[in-house]
Amino acid sequence: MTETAPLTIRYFAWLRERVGLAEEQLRPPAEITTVATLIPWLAGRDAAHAHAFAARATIRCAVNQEFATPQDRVSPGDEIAFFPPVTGG
Amino acid sequence: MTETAPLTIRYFAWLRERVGLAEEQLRPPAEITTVATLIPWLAGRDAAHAHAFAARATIRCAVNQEFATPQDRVSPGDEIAFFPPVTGG
Amino acid sequence: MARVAVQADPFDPGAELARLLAGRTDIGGIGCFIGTVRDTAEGRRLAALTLEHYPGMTERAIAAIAAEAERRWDLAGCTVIHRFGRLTPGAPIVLVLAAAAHRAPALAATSFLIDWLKTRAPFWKQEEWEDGATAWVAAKEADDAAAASWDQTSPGFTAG
Amino acid sequence: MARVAVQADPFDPGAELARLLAGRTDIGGIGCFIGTVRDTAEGRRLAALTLEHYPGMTERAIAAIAAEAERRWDLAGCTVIHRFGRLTPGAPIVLVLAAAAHRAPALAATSFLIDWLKTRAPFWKQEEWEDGATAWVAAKEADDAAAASWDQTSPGFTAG
Repeated sequence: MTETAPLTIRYFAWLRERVGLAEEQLRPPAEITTVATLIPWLAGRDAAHAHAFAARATIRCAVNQEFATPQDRVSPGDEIAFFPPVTGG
Repeated sequence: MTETAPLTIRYFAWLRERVGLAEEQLRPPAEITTVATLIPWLAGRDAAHAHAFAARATIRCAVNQEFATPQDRVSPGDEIAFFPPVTGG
Repeated sequence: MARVAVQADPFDPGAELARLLAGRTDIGGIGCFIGTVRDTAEGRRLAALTLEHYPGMTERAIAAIAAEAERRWDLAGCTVIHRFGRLTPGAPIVLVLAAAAHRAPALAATSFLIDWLKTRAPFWKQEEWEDGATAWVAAKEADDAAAASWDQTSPGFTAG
Repeated sequence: MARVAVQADPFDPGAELARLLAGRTDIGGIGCFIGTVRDTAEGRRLAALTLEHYPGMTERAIAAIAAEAERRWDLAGCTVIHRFGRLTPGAPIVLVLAAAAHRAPALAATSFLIDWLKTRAPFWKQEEWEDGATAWVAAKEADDAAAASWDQTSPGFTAG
């Protein structure tokens, strides 16, 4: 039996600081198929993740380095990033 | 009896080419007191001036190096310039 | 094709301009914007600004923004260079150049590029004040409004 | 106070930018525009562009335009350099720089300065085509409209 590829989850700015990690490899259960379902699963991992995802309205997401919406799909092997609204320029 | 100071009349771009002069010193009669009265007096000097001032709607003027209107006054010693609409930048 | 660079090092605006213009005689106007670190933020003295970014996505996002500018205006070329890392007051952060046959598209594309960079390129600024305290800069509603003025589409999305 | 120069020689945009920024930490954005000689005009190949100007009045007019920009926006500095004489395709004609604490006034002032320079600074362009023919460039209605968009006042007057 082959194991599915993990998700690479990346965090930036204050999300990175709150989670305490810049990146982690995770295999969520099969029913996690969208950004919208991934977020509460991540938030439920521990207190640090819960704190990071508490202010959901100010969290943005990218799937495979493209800005994503809550409805966007999440598949094994994808790179999913969470971060605050961008402030470059 | 003291002679009044002449006007310095300057021409630029195609006005300069049509008049055939970049600059001339002139003493118009006392009744020439505005840009509006100076123009027909200059146009009446010779064929070159008449040709230069023929397209009056496209001629702009400056008095003492400030953009002027037909109503602006012209006094002895003033520097009066005539030119087409500007095309710098 | 736009020239895009994301780097810690300073950039040389004169050299970038020369590079954009080299051998070109079809350009009538070049618009340019340079963003620099200001020494105050909300009345407090700033010691430094640290820019974090998302390597890989940043270059893709900037290239997409530049491609959108090239789709909207007939540009002879454009350049976007954005720095990351710790920058002190007076340091240049970002360079935008847009060249076109006429000034209107060059200037419009320059404004568009910096407005979209502010809201669509994955950079985050952390302010470091003179007393040593730090804070992440919050996105400005004014920036979202400026970016949105170029389009009907929203510049981001809410995950929650 | 703005830096204004009217000269036959080329200018160095990088050096002008460095001069504007030197020792400053209160600047957040610098807008810039550079106008260059294009090799075509109405489909004909251009050999050169000769710019005539009104020495004395030119400097005064540009200083007045820059002062108006400084009155309308809170600028940290601005620079206008305009060349005259015979310039060949690819050559830079004009440099505008406007620095401010934020990008919006810097970019707005840059657009304003070039729009007003086009309609209020006493320069006249003569085109010289590859076949040797020459013609004075007529003022563009689009330029008048762009300049007028900044104000209710007319950019010129009709003498006749």
